[in-house]
Amino acid sequence: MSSIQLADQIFVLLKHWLVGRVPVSLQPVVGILITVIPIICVFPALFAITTILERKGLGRIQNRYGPNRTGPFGILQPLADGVKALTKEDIVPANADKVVHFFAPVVLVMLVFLAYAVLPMGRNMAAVDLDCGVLFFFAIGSGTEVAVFMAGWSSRNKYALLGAMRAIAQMISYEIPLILSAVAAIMIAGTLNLQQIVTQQAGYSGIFPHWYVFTPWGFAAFLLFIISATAESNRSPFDLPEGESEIIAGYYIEYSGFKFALFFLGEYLGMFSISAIAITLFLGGWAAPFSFLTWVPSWLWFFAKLVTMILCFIWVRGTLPRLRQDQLMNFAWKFMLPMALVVLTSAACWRYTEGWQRWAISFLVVIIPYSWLGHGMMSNRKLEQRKYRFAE
Amino acid sequence: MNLSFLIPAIILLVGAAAANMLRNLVHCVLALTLAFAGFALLYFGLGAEFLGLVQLLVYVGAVAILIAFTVLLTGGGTAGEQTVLSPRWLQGFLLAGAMFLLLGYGISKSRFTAHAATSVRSYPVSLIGDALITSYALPLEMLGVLLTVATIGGVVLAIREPRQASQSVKVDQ
Amino acid sequence: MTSLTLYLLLAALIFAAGLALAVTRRNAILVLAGVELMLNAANLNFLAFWRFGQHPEALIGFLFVMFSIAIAAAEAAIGLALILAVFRQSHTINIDQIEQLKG
Amino acid sequence: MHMLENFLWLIPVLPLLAALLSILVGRHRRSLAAGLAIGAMSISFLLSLGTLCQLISGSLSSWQTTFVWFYFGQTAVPIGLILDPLSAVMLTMVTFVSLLIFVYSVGYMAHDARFARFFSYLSFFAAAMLGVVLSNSLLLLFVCWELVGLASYLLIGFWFERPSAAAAAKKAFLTTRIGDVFFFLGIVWLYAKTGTLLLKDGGRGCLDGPQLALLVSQHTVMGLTVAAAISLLIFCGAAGKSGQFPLHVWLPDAMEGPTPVSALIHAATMVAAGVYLIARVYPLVSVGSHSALTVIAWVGAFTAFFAATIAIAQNDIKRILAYSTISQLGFMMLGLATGGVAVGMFHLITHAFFKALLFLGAGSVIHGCSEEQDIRKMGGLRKLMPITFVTYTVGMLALSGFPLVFSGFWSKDAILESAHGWPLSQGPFLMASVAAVLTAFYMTRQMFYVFFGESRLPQVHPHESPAVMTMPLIILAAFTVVLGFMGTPAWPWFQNFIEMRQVPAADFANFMEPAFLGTLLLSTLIVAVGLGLGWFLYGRKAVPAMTEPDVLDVASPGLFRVLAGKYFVDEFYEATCVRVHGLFARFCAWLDGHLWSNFISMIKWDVLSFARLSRNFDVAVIDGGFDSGCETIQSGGERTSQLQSGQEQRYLKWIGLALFLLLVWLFWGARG
Repeated sequence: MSSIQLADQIFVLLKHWLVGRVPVSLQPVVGILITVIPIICVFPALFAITTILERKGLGRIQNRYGPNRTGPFGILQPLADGVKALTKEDIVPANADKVVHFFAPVVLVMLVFLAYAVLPMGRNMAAVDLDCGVLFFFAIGSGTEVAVFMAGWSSRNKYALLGAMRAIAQMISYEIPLILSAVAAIMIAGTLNLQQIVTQQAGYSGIFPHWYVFTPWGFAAFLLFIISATAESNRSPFDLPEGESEIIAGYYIEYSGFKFALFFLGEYLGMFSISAIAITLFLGGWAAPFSFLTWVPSWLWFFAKLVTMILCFIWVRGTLPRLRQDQLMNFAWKFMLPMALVVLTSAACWRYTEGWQRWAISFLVVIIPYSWLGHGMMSNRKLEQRKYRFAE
Repeated sequence: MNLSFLIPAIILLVGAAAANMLRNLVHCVLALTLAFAGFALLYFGLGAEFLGLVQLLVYVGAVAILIAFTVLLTGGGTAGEQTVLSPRWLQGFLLAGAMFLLLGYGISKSRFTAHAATSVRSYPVSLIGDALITSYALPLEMLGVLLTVATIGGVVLAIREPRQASQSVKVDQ
Repeated sequence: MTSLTLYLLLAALIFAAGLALAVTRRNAILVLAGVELMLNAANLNFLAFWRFGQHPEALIGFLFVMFSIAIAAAEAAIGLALILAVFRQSHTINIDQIEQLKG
Repeated sequence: MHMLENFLWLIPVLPLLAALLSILVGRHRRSLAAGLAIGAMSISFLLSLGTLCQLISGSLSSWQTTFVWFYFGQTAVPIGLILDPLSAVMLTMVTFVSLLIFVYSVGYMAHDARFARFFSYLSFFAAAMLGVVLSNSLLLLFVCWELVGLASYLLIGFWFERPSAAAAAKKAFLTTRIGDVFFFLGIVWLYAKTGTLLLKDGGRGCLDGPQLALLVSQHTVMGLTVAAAISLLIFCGAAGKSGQFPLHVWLPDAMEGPTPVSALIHAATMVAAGVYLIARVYPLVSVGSHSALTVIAWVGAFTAFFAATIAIAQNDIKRILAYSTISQLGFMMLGLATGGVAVGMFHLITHAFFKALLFLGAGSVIHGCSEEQDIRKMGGLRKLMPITFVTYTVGMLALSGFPLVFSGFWSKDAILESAHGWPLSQGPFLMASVAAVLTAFYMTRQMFYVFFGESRLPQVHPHESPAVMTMPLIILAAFTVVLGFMGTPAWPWFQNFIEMRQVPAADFANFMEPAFLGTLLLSTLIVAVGLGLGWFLYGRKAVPAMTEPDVLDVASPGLFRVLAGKYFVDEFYEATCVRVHGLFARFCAWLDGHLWSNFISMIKWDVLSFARLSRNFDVAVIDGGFDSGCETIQSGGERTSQLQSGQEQRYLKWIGLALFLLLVWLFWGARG
């Protein structure tokens, strides 16, 4: 095997080697463990890194430093947070529903980790190669709402319940555009199996890869996907449920200590998994961005794209203001849903036309409704200089 | 009695029993969600993974949350049920028991020419896609229409009457 | 005890549980839940017969359950919306008190 | 001149027209009404006189015309007019006497309120009488006959406010109707046998030869020939109208009418109609061996004798004359039966004149004595009413048959002679002669009561009637004298004229003929006896006062009371027919009241009970059943509605149970 393939398949080979050393009766179990344990280790580590990256990034965006006391440049800040979370007293409200209160974070984290089973992190480095991988991911994703509900309701706190309700409403509303934009990619790829979707995008024309994002409908679908992804994981512009300024901390207000940390972990892991799906559907999964860079190992590309996506999230969080609940809902049902349908039609046009008409038609099919919808949305808003109101 | 049947069955039974027994409404709903998840696992066991996922997506994801929301909206969250053991309960269980015994008797007596589940391997999703688009196209379209109508109906029913407010206003003038 | 009868027995049991839930509970929502349970038990039966029937590849049972789930979802949505409307109108969902529709 | 026959129909129509016009004219145009009536009558008189002259001059023997009155189905009903010596004589007599009476009644009725109506009735009566005289068909004759009856009813009951007048009118009408019914039966029988009602129709008429032969050949009940039977029936009609024995009761009561009416109807014309009828159908009556004439003769004779005896005991001036009329009609019937048409007709004509004279005289007496009719209250009027006295005595002498000078003597003598010569029996001759004696007697009695002796009128001063009344009296008196000479045995012109034979030259030698001489002497003897008897009883002493009984009453009270009571014929009728009729009426009333009412009430009861039955059935069965049916349905509905309690869980339980049972049935039922 060439050195490139070796580098590419290093983890797979490692696993086979380890499984080989185990007695046959245990081999299936050991095989499963070997695939599960790295996932459980790698992504929480990535979580730790993103917390520091996020705080430093936000600081830099807000023209300040960010945490730099713990270790050089604040690198040990996650460690500090971890210790804080573990050592803090785990307070449970008096009349909270003990059982449900305890199980809420457990269910959440379990579901989120479960979502990682289908993600193709590298060439044949997916934990489970399901025939309907995408559907699996979305099914598990929709499970998280139950966990959020359990958390919100069990803490018997008005704000917690309100936050949970808002979060669930938002997640359900954005689930539809999310799935529909994914459906566009699946329709073109022709399969629900993530590995095959990646292989569909493997080809290069010239130096440019055949990623779906570079197609008119693909780019629109990617944007829709990313926007609904941020909403789905309650981040940045859509982080109303746990908006500190309005309702303190949303549904995990009554959690403290380790359970609080779990919620955080769950949230970030959700972000990572949804951006991973975005990568596989639109950014060619573990494929190299340029034809001459294929020598770099596939998993490396996967993680590179993942980090860039995370940086974008942080960047978006730093810049965009928070949306009001009704604006949020309107945006979902009155803009995202129609646009998703439009993207579907343009993908259909793309699928059944050839050559240059393909590009022209799908481009027009996307742009015209977009401008019309956009114009429609904006017409009834009077855009004028922002007026500042100061308390007298 | 392979494992893939036993675990989901247990989850299912626990969920169903809890739904019947628990007094607190939300607990019942959560038990119900568990039961739906149990069904999904059973479907995986039966090799219909696509349906399992659909079950998860539809029931666990949407219906459970819907039921939870309705419970909260109708103030069920706090009020506890009265004591479970009441003549109504007894009648219900007698009926259910009789029904189960009868069905059980029927099932056990009937002889199925069961084909050994040759390969539990699930069928490729594309096969399902083909079947849906070709021979079951009409049901699919009708399903689409049904779901649209259901959505609109749900909205009409549940919407808080802004119109009424406006109507009352009109009346007052 | 072939696994088919196991599945059928389990479905029957769950059906009975659903029936009990629907009949005993005083809250309208749980009655609906009971109905959902019964529906799912029926779906399980379909799938069991599909899997252990002669022609699993024909996907008849499979698709039947597919449509059944979709319809059940629509039914649940509408049912709950109705319950909400009833609650808003008569401020109670205790099924014994909602009896205007009588002879 | 000979054109007159074309205007024959004008004679009856003119008075009829006058009658109608005077009614329309109205009550207040009195002179116009009288003028109309008299004018019309005078024209008819002139016309009839013209026809008489035509007949006398021989240019026309007899003439008839027929025209169709109406059709029923295909059969036509022909009627016709006839002009022959018989009808011509009657025409002139009727028109002349009516004319005189019209003039007389202008004076007599001057004070009456309904003057115009009186004259219209009179002219209507005249028209009807002329219709009877002229008609050639029995049907037309019968129609006019009825109109005459109606006119007599109207005139008798002219003062209808007096109950007695109204009753008399009804009585007259009813008794004549009884006769008319038999008359009608005869007509119908005749029509049935001969097929036609025309009298003389050139051989086909019922009086012509072949038909008569047919009628005689057939026999009916009691051996009578059909002709005899029919003629007897016709005689009954004549008897009714002419007041013969059984049906004479109405004539005396008819005196209730005004005197001109009595004069016209009950002296001259109407009563003569019966005799004229028999004369008209004489061929039918006289055909065959023992024909109807024997019956007529006996009835006539008996009536003459019967009426004469009653007249003796009457105290009312008009009733005496009425009974005398009845007896004279009896004489006419006897004359017809024994001597043929000419004898009867001659007495009829002469009687018409002197009886009209007597009635008008009585009228002027009554008019003078201010409506007093009882002769016992009169007396001594010869000085106060000289003209009336003279004319009245002329009439009296003519009636009683004073020889040679007066017409009554010649006509009555002819009858006595023919009665004497009647082969069958001398009975009628004897009765007739006794009646003649009585006639003379009661007339002289009346003369002495009314005109001689002292006036018994207490405070009334009678005065002579005005000229308009006395002038007709004088004319009539003249005619009663003159008419006698046209029928004497010496120069029997009238008899030949009636039988249309050539009139021989006058020959006074006939008087000496043994046959004639005997009866002439006999009748003069009769008159002398009657007058003497009357003078002897009433002439010598002053007539007794109002209160004393009559001389005859003194002589034989029983007989006198019987005669005064008119042989109680009215009472007899009252007792028999009227009572029977009353009984029959009451029986019918009883029948209707009890039998029918019970029957009807029975029916009513049935219907009611049936109605009640059906109502009960309806209520009990149908309503009951229906209601109970609804009841069960409703209660069943109520019970089942409980099932729908609105509680879903209960429904679920029921459904579960049903499912359970179904499954049970499925598993065990099917195979069990």
